[in-house]
Amino acid sequence: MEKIGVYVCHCGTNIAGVVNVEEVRDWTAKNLKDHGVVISRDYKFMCSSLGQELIEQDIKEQGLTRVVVAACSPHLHEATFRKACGRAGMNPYMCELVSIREQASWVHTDKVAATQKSKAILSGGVRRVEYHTALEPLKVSIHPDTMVVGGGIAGIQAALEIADAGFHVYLVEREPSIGGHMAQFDKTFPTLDCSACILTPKMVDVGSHPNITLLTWSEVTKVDGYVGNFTVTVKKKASYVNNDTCTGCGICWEKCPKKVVDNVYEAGMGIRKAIYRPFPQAVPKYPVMDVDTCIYFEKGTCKACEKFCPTEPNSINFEQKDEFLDIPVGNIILATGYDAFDPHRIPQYGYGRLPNVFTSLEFERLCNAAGPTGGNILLRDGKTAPKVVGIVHCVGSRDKNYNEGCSAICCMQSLKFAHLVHERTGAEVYNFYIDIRTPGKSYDEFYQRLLEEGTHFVRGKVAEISDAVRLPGEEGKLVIQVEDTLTGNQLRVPVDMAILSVGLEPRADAKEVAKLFGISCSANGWFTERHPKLDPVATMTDGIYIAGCVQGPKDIPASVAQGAATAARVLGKIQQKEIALEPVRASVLEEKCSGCRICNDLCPFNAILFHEDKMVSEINAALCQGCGTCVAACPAGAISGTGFSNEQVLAQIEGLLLLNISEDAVPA
Amino acid sequence: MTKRLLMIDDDPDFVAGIKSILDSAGEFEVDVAYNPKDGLKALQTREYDLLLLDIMMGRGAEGVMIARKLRKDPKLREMPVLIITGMREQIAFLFPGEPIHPRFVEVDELVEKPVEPKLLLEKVKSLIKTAEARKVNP
Amino acid sequence: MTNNKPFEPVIIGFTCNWCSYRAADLAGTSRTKYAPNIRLLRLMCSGRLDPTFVFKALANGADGVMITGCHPGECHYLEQNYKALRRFQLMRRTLEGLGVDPRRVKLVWASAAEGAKFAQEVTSFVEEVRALGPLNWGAGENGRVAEYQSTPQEALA
Amino acid sequence: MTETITFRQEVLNLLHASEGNPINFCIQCGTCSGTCPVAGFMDHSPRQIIAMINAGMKEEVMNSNTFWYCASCYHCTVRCPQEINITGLMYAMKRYSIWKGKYKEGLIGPTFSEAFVKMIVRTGRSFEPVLAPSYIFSFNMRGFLQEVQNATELMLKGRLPLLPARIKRLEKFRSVIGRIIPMGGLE
Amino acid sequence: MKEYAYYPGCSLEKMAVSYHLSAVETTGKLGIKLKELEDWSCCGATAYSGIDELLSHTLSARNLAIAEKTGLDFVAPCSACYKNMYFTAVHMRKDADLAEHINFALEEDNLHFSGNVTVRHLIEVYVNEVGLEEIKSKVTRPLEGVRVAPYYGCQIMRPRKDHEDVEQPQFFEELLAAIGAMPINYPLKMRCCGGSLIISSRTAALSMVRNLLQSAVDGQADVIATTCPMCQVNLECYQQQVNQEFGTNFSVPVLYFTQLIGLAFGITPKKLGMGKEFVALAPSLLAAGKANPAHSKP
Repeated sequence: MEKIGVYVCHCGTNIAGVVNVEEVRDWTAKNLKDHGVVISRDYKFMCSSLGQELIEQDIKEQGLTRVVVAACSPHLHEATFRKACGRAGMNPYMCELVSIREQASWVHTDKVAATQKSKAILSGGVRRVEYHTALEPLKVSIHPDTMVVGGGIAGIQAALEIADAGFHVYLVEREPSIGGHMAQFDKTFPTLDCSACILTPKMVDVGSHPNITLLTWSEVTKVDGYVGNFTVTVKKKASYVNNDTCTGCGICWEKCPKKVVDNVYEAGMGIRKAIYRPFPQAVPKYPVMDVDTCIYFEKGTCKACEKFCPTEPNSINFEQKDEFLDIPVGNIILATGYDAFDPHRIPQYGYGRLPNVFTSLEFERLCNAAGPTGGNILLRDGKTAPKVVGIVHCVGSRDKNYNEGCSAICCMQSLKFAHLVHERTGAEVYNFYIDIRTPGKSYDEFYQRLLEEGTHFVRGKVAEISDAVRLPGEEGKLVIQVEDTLTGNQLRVPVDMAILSVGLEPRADAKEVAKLFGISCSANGWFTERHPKLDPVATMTDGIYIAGCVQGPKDIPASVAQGAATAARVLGKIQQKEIALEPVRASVLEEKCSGCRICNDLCPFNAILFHEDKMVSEINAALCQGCGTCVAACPAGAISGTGFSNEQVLAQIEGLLLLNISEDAVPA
Repeated sequence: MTKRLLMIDDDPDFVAGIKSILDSAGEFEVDVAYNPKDGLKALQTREYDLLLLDIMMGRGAEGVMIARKLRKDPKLREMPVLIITGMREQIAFLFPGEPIHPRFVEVDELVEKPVEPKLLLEKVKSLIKTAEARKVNP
Repeated sequence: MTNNKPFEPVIIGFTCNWCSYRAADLAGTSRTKYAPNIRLLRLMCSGRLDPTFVFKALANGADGVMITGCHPGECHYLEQNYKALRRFQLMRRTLEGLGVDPRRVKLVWASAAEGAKFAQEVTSFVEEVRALGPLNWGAGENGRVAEYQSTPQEALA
Repeated sequence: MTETITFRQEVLNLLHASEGNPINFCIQCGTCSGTCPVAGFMDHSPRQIIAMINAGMKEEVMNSNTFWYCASCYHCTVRCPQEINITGLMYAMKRYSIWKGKYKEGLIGPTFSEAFVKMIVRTGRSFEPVLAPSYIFSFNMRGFLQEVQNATELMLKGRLPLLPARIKRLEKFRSVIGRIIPMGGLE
Repeated sequence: MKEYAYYPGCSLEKMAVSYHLSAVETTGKLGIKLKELEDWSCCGATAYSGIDELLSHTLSARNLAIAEKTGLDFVAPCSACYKNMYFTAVHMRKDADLAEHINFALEEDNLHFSGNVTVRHLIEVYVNEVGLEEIKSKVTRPLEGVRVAPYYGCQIMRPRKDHEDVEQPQFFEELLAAIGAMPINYPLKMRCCGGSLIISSRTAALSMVRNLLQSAVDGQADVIATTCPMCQVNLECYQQQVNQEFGTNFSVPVLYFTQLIGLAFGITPKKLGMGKEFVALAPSLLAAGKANPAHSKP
């Protein structure tokens, strides 16, 4: 018979406020005696060092062989109590933490029912712990290489920090160059730094760093393995340019006859060629060929780029094929960024129908010196400068018809635009907002600056932008219809240019990417962090981290901070050289296995292999993730799951239902 | 012992008036629901001896819906109902000078606002008495 | 409603460690109240649920069983909740064959972010089972479960 | 001593069965007033009325012409970022003020609605001329003349119904109504 | 010969008789039979929900029940009737208590509405059911060069939010193009004409009508095509009052889209109820040639 110690926690008043802890303690001592309970104590804070010492003392003095703690959720302090038992010489996996806080005191108002339920939960734990076996955590080695997916500012920061620490990084980027959205901006708030000036040095570091293998124009297609032992298949799309010999001189895209609207980097405002380098400071500097628009791939003619390429041997190689690389890495950092909201979805704002309605990315390109208008803010005709500009906040954000959340940056972005318009054109500027949200350091000071510059702030969400002229002075203008909620007047503001400050949205393929990496994402597509407040850069899956806007809308400083944070977590893992994995695994008892192979194709991690000779199945402990599907499916009961064996679960069910409780527990 | 009444009416001033009358009688404990949804929920969770029901509520004459729903529910079929309605002046223009027609509302009693306190107490007591009598020998 | 107290069903809830158990935790941290009739048991995945667990619970005094897991497509082990779904359909037919009303076993998907939904599903399921009345499956003549002395209610002295 | 409910709660009770979020979801963003084609002619814009209801300003709300000037074009409802059924609220406020007989005097809306509803209950179909008296006299002289001029031109073009249309099963129709609003000597 | 349960609505008796005539004529040409609902009653328009919403649903449900008996799809030419019928059906399908109560009332007229009726606006029949190709094939006298303002009005698209484009639909423009006409860019095409406000708050409604006319004139429209009798009356019959009120001199013809289709099908104007307009269509447009567009300087 086991000697079980039961410890019921008050958790201050979190548990004791609703559950009668003393009654639970006494009931356990009295009724679970014949199931091995020798001690039943209660304490204000079991997770405190004093609480843990209580356990350690009892184990040493009373020779306890099992410990059951009734307190908070196992996701919080299971490790704490396991360590405490370990220190006292008991195998840590002999300890069971059952939750009477999240599952009783916090969710029920009826104190009597909550106390009764706590008894049942405790009884379940006690019956279960009888069948616990000593386990050792699985030691798994950590591959020192890391893969960073997404070459935006967050991915760049993570890659640099890890590479500078002397470990190898594979940086995979879908576009021909790293830089992400930040490379498209002209200035950044609140300091009005030129975006390229602060970004390109980091890009150059990445391009030239000995520890970073840059895989641009590439995508991850398959991920296998688990923390420390991932094997990631990367498809390196053929760029039809031999990067070893190419000097990036640019003659090929000058001579290329095929002009194409650049919807990615120039946000549809400028054009590029079929063979192109997205922007001058691109890293790597080599061009890529866009197969869909290149004339050679269409009609088999042209080949102008090849003719004019000065390099020997010729860097243009039309025979290049896609390559698939299987890269072993220990950890993966996802920094795949966001998509901007497409305002076509709000027809009443007229984007796409009324020429002088611009999105924020389009306006960024207008302001950028390398942009299509060389930095001059001009209307769609490319000639006239606007005299009155209207900037619309919250486009597609804070709206249950589109994206419910606030995009965190679109207020500051709108203020930046207002400043740029003042500075470059001296035009009148109207900002239509619901709330001005300037949470960051010296953000509100930037807002003061805009007030100083005489920006017209109108509190009201824009109802409509239309070209229907009604009053004199509206001819040829865009009329912004809005209620100024502070004066209560309904305004018709005629402007020359309207800038839609669009919100941030998850990537269109976020759900597929999340499934590819085996992590979960929220309903709308932001990747789910392990804990929203205390662990925002890790995910539920060990070894996979998230940084930047992929986790939720945030500004550049926060993205950089998260990039660095994931680097720190990865470096921490690499230093450990090996980590202990939960010993929850399945294993086949050979003598019981009838070789029916039902379990074989149940395992998505192909951890179950079949021995033709012995006609039995076997589970590869390294690949098994411990889900237990095969354990439940085995008709012969030949597969047992450590940590969640059939005996443990069945005993816990009996315990929860308070069966064969000693006779005197039954009332008169 | 005190009888437990439920009042479903959307007009708080009127409810306050009725409540003060019933409280003054000292033998009634009055719960109030201000819309049909809360009223039906209250009827499912507690047992009442009498229901005071208004007609014009929410989308329109929803009191009629509730009265009919009660009559179909086995647990609540026996509950005595006293309809107190101001429907006549509320939509008087629709049927000028015509009586409120309880035929489709199988109800025990109907009183029109404004309600005279003594008459109200009488009706409430008698309804409860008859309901009790019915329960003893259906 | 024979005696004065309304019938309080006992429900056993199986949760998966990654999604629905965390949904229950979230219901806890956000203090979302729900009926106390359910007692949760944590498995690593809904795929781990062996139909015998459900029969064991029902045969030993539970009036209803609620199986919860991650939404299809969001399983931490990629696709094991699809197998749980298949087993659930098969189990309902078996239960019917054994004379137990299949509405006593319910399958609910709840992601780690759906604490409120988890709480609401529990409360509505408790009401459904309350309407079905006590199960007393496999009970001996005195209403006690044959091989065990006490029923869940009395043991809670 | 008896705690009564707030004016906002009264309005929420009116909308207990309506879809769309309750008015306490309103973030006062002004989309509805910016959209409303009639806002310029209203005492208070739709946003202001919602703010006033939430603030419990019962008298001012009842004395406002806002919900009587609502053209029920639903443009505010489809655009509201908080998915509040604002048109539904305007209808509810009309019901509230008709039932209580409390509305800003000089408004034509209430008397017109009452006349319209009474007409349908009588004949089952609408017959515009019978509605004229309910509003024609509250127009100013110019409006009155314009309306008369309009009516004559309609007549000349043969577009003015002369005989009130009736439905065949009128009695049955009225007894159907009698089951919804249990009034009338429908034995 | 596809049949529809046709619900004309009160104004199509007299006030908008030309809408009725042209609808019957053009659907006839397209192999569609509009079987008028037997003993239909008023849908309650906008007045009812302000008195008693249950009664409003009952009025609509009565007509839906009659249509359900015929087993045909329900077609309403007037946007207000269409919206009332559509949403009564939606609410009764969703709310069992409401359905039970209203069906209890309908029993008096031994009618019952169980919810399986598809409610369509007349224009949906042309655009979705018949299809533009079929219409194009029937056009004998395309309205070459006739600039038409496609006026949707408000309750034809709203408050439904499940269309793929609630704010800027294009199907009316496509329909007009199919009959050879030239749909203009009409920014206020979804804005309200004032509806019953023309009576309860005149100045507001007249200014709304004025904006709609102004926008049509700015787009050099020869004629405004409407899909609802109330909009037609407000836009056309009150042009005089708008001119007096705001000192403008609009004289823009306002026709039903079915009349335009009828002209394109070569049906004689008389049969389309032409000649009842306050603002006559320019005779040249009748012959579908483009003579002098009905311009006006405000």
